Amino acid sequence: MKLEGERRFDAPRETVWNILQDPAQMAAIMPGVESFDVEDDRHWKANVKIPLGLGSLKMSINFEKLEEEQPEFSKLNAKGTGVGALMNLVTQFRLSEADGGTAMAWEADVKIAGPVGSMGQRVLQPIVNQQVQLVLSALDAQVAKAEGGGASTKGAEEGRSPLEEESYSADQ
Amino acid sequence: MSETTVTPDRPITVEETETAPGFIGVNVPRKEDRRLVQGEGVFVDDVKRHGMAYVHFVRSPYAHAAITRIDVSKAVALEGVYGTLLGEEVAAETDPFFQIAPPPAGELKDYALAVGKVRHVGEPVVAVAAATRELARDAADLVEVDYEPLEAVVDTEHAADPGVAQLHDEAPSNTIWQGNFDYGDYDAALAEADKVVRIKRLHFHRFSSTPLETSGAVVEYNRGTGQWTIHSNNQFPGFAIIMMGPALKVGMDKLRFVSQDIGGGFGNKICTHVQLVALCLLARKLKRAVNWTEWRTDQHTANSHGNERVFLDVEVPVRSDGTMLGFKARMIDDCGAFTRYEPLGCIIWAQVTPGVYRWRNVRVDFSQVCTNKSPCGPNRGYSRMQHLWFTERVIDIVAEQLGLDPVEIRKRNYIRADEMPYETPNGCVYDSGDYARCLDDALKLIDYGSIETRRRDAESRGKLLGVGIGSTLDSGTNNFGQSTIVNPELQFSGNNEVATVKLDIFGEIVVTLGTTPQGQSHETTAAQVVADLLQVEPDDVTVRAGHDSYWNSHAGFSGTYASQFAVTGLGAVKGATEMLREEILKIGAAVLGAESTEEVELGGGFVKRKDNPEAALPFMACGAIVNANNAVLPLELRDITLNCRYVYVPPHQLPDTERKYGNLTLTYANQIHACVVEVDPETGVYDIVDYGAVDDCGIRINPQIVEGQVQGATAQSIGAATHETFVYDEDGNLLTPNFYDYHVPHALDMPPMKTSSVESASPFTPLGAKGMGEGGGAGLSAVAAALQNALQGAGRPIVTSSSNPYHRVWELLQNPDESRSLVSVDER
Amino acid sequence: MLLAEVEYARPTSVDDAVRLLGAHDGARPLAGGQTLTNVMKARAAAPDVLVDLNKLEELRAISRSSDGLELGAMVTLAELVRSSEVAEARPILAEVAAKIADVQVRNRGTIGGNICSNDPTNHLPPVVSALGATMTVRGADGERTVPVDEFFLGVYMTAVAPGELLTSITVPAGSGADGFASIPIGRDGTCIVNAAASIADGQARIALGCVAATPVLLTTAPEEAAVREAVRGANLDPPSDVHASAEYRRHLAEIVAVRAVQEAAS
Amino acid sequence: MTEPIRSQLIAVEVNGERHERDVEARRLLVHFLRDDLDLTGTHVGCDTGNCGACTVLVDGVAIKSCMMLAVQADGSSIQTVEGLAPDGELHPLQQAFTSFHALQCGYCTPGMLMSAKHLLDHNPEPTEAEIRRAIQGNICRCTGYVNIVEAIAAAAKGGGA
Repeated sequence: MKLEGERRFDAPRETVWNILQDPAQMAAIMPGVESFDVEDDRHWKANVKIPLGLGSLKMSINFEKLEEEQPEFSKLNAKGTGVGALMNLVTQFRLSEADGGTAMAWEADVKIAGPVGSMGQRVLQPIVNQQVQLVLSALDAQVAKAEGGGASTKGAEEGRSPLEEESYSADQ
Repeated sequence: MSETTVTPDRPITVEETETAPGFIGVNVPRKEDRRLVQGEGVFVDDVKRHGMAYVHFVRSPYAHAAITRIDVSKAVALEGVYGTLLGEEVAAETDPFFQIAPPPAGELKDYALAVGKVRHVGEPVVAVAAATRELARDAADLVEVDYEPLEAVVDTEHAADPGVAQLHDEAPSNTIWQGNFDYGDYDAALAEADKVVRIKRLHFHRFSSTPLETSGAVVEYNRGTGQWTIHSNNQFPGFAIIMMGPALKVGMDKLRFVSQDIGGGFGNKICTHVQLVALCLLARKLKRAVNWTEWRTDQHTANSHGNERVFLDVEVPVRSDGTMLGFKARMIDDCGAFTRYEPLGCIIWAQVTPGVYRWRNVRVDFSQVCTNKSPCGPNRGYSRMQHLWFTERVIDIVAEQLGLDPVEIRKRNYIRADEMPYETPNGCVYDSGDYARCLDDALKLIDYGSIETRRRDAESRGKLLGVGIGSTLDSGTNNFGQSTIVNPELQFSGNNEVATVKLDIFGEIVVTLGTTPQGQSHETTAAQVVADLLQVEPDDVTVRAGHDSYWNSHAGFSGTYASQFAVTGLGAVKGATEMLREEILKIGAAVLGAESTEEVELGGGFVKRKDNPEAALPFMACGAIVNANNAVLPLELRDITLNCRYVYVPPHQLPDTERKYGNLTLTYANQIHACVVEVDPETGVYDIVDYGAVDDCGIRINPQIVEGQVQGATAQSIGAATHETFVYDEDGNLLTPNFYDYHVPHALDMPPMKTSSVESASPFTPLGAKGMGEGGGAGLSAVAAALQNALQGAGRPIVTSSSNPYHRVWELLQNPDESRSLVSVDER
Repeated sequence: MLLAEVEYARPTSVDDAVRLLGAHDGARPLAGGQTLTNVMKARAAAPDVLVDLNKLEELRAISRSSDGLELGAMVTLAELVRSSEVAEARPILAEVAAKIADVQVRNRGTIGGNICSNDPTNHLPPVVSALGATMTVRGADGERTVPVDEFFLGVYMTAVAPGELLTSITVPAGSGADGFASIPIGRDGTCIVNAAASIADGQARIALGCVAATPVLLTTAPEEAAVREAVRGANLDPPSDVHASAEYRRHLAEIVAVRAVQEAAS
Repeated sequence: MTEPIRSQLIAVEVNGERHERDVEARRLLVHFLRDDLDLTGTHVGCDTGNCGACTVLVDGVAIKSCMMLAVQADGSSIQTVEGLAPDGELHPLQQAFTSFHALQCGYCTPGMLMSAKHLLDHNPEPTEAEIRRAIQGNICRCTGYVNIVEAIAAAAKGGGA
């Protein structure tokens, strides 16, 4: 499943970049993180408990930074294994300065296998979309915090939900 | 024990059937039912043994990947876990399964568990055994397997293209088998044609009959005798033993197959020998009985699917009057990740090369490829269903292109009743049948005359009505000699089945069969035949339930598959019963002081003197004398055992492997179906509003049972035509792994089904009967044809797939020209 | 098919249930179990504690009040079908409930469970959305009500927070101008898309199912052209699966919306 | 006050007979019946609650025993196919299924019979449409349902034989 989107932050590119490069802050962005270990500057490991309404899905995820062009481009691979599921995520983003703020163009290719797949695409796609939205909203918050908590993202100011803010396509 | 094996010589002649009018042809209530309606049947998961372990397979989440690490330590540490089995142990203790394919594809290695590499999602990688079902599953979750994913091969048409990832390192490509079939004179036919209709691509999709009882087994190992007892629902023990003996490096008598009740098979339970070997190893390793029950999701992801097939560059030479001279096509069959029964599918279709049509000139380039999908295996109508759907699509597309009436063009091309027995261009002999009459009957069932009125009525409701016709040839009693056409080195030919019939010490008539019924009512129909021959009631006949290869009723091809019980099974029953009758008459004549058996007859459980019915010897006395009081018998009668075994062997001969020519099967039951659909043009949603099925399987031993088979097989093909499909994504994940997304018809989905029958006796079989049960495939053709007919008023799209769920119909409505661009006509 | 180890509690009062849900991280309410059990069989989700609501008679009440119909969260789908109160107040609930799955599932499955699981193919989330229901949720700090428009947050996700419990659904008294339409797989099978509509004061309130993670609410004039326009303009994000592409679902959404409104108007 | 437990001693009455067993909370009712009580007439045909082979009556209500925990059945009265003909005398439905050839492999039959019984208990004179609706949750792969529907109709009319 491929997802992509555009997002805008009312913060300088370095701020956003620093957050996205700081394992500790990444841990704060990801849903249901129970433990997060930095193995080296390119490899992290996390144990997460993704909350689904019917019960949580436990996964251990290995992150590997594949490419990096400070301060604008980064590509990451995340391999997750859980009892019911197997996840492979390749995601990348490009930051550019846009009238005082920062624009982020992001892409993600998510593959999910294992018994969880038997729940059907009609369920998995929205769940994946939803987790992505949680991450992006959390990123908004982190950026806002880094900016001193005062300024929040444009999206939030206009009181729009991330779902409306995002434009993305999900295809098989 | 007295034994006879009889092989009728060619030329085949009509056999005398001595069975007097009696129970044959009567709807005798089923012997099986009493236990089954009370929940007292014994299905494989009902079998329990002391200290039995429950087995759960750790299965691959990847379609194609190298296994880099397996760690079972956490699993075995769990309390209640008895042990595990890994691929490396399997590779060390067994030989790879015997391959039917010739080299080089025949070099591929297939083991009971994945060794080094996984080739489809759901492939068993590790087996875990524990004290309860739940614990086994828990332990399986603790097994750690690391994979290095490889490119997944999922596209049938391009699986063998250069540069595509290779499934089996031992085989040089993903092509399992390729052969050219050239019959008649195709080039002459092409030259003679007034028109040539071309079809770029047709697709027959993956599905399976998904028997409601999944596969399973309880396996015990006797350390003293080194013998395994395999309680399973495998439906072809003869084949399983041939596969398992060499793999386990043991003689066949070390593998005892036992089954009582089997919850549906439809061919899907033929290839379970793979898991059974893993269970044999575990039972021996753990020194305890092991139970394996496949779950539904496992069955969908890793049990045998029906073969997927594409038909490319189809060419049909036609005379302007609609007479079709034959066809040419390139066919690619997709057998999935392993060749468990394949590449037999590459020849089985040839049993019905021209379908029900008088097509004399055929040229087919047939190949089979492997892909990273569940392995295929026989599925009700195995390999013929795909081909017959193709022939029916061809005739309806030709009719559409040339503006000919679908009924007329069929009648013009059908093989005629007066041409029976009919030899096809490849040497198969259709024994009997009257297709035109069956078609007329089918059209009557759906009141064909009123179609145009109904079409207008539907239009007034905003619906598009369409009518379609389909056919099947249910070819039964395989000649396994056809396997030599795919691999001349093979030592398989002919066919056989066994029955023993005995008269016991208390006068009890006991029948044992070599078959493994899964609902086909063998106990009942066998009793009908025996009752007629011995002049008793079916209730007087005990037919042992199920199968046990340790009964002496087992031959190399024993099992229940390929529509043959009415011929091979009942042929054996008839033979054995006739032997027993002869022995009973001899005893009777001797005891009653008759000069010869001519002077005595059977009746009501007695042997009687014809001249004096008062002088009668009860069967009980016969049984007692031979079994417990035989000193009273004259010496010349001491060889009588009243325990008669008969092996029925059909009159098959070896085919010509060079020309791929010969009679590949004995009987040809046929079915003609007619179907009426109503399509909602706004959504593509459609209903089957009328349905008629006409069956001709020769003499029907028990009409009610035959009709039940027709109804069931039809329901399966309607399900397959509408919603049942195994769909994979580009990574090889199965998207329909359970009954949520794999929608099988329920009671509300079924259309009103009307059936009738024609009885064209087979001249080649002991009872004039033909094997049947696989004839439902006609529904796939009828639905496709009805949809194409309904959409005539909506851009005239061409139906090119056997799978037509709503979204595909909507796509046809959205873009009719896309499908039309696949067909063309050359005027000559 | 086999569940992971799980703890089980069968509270005898709603307060006790709420306490249990609050006291255990990973505790989940077990209503009819017709969805949850299956997700647990796949081990796709593994609650640590199941809080069985089946003995809570107080959640099984169906009552009519001035502000409409109050349905206990544990009212089974079969009870919805049979209830005379429902038949009088908002028959659409019974008509739709009768189409859900099969007899056995309706005998166990509950209105609360169907709503809270919010599988995109479920029937009732769009229905209660279109009817403008109000959800009563109880937690450690007492009771709160949530308008349906704010209730659905995602697949399997609702405004019912961990430690809370949906206790009842209040459906306002309606004019009876309610409708439902769906494209199921086979006859009354799983929905590919569905829509519920309710017309009041010349406005149609439409909820579309299975075209996004949550029911998509639209309010428009009930004329066909207006309805089609509204659906085309709506922010849909339909899933693609083996039964329908996103494109096909978009197309069907428009049709079921029109059909639901037409049924409501008739 | 109730506290969560991992396993529990439950008491159920099955086909008129009382049973007490200690069961794990996670054990499904169908496995309790099949494995613990050895009542193997109730079958398992899927793992998603679709097929209905495991249908039993709990306190007179037809349910799928693969979607109910054994602990939830504590204190209830359960009827399975084994209870339909306690003295060997076939229930009219069982007789009708035989007479009308409503079963082939017989695997779906126990669940089918229990759904049919639930129907006739509540609706003694069902129409064909009502019969089909009543067994919608029971998958049969052998018969196409034709004879099953006829058999249930006949049993309703007392025409089992």
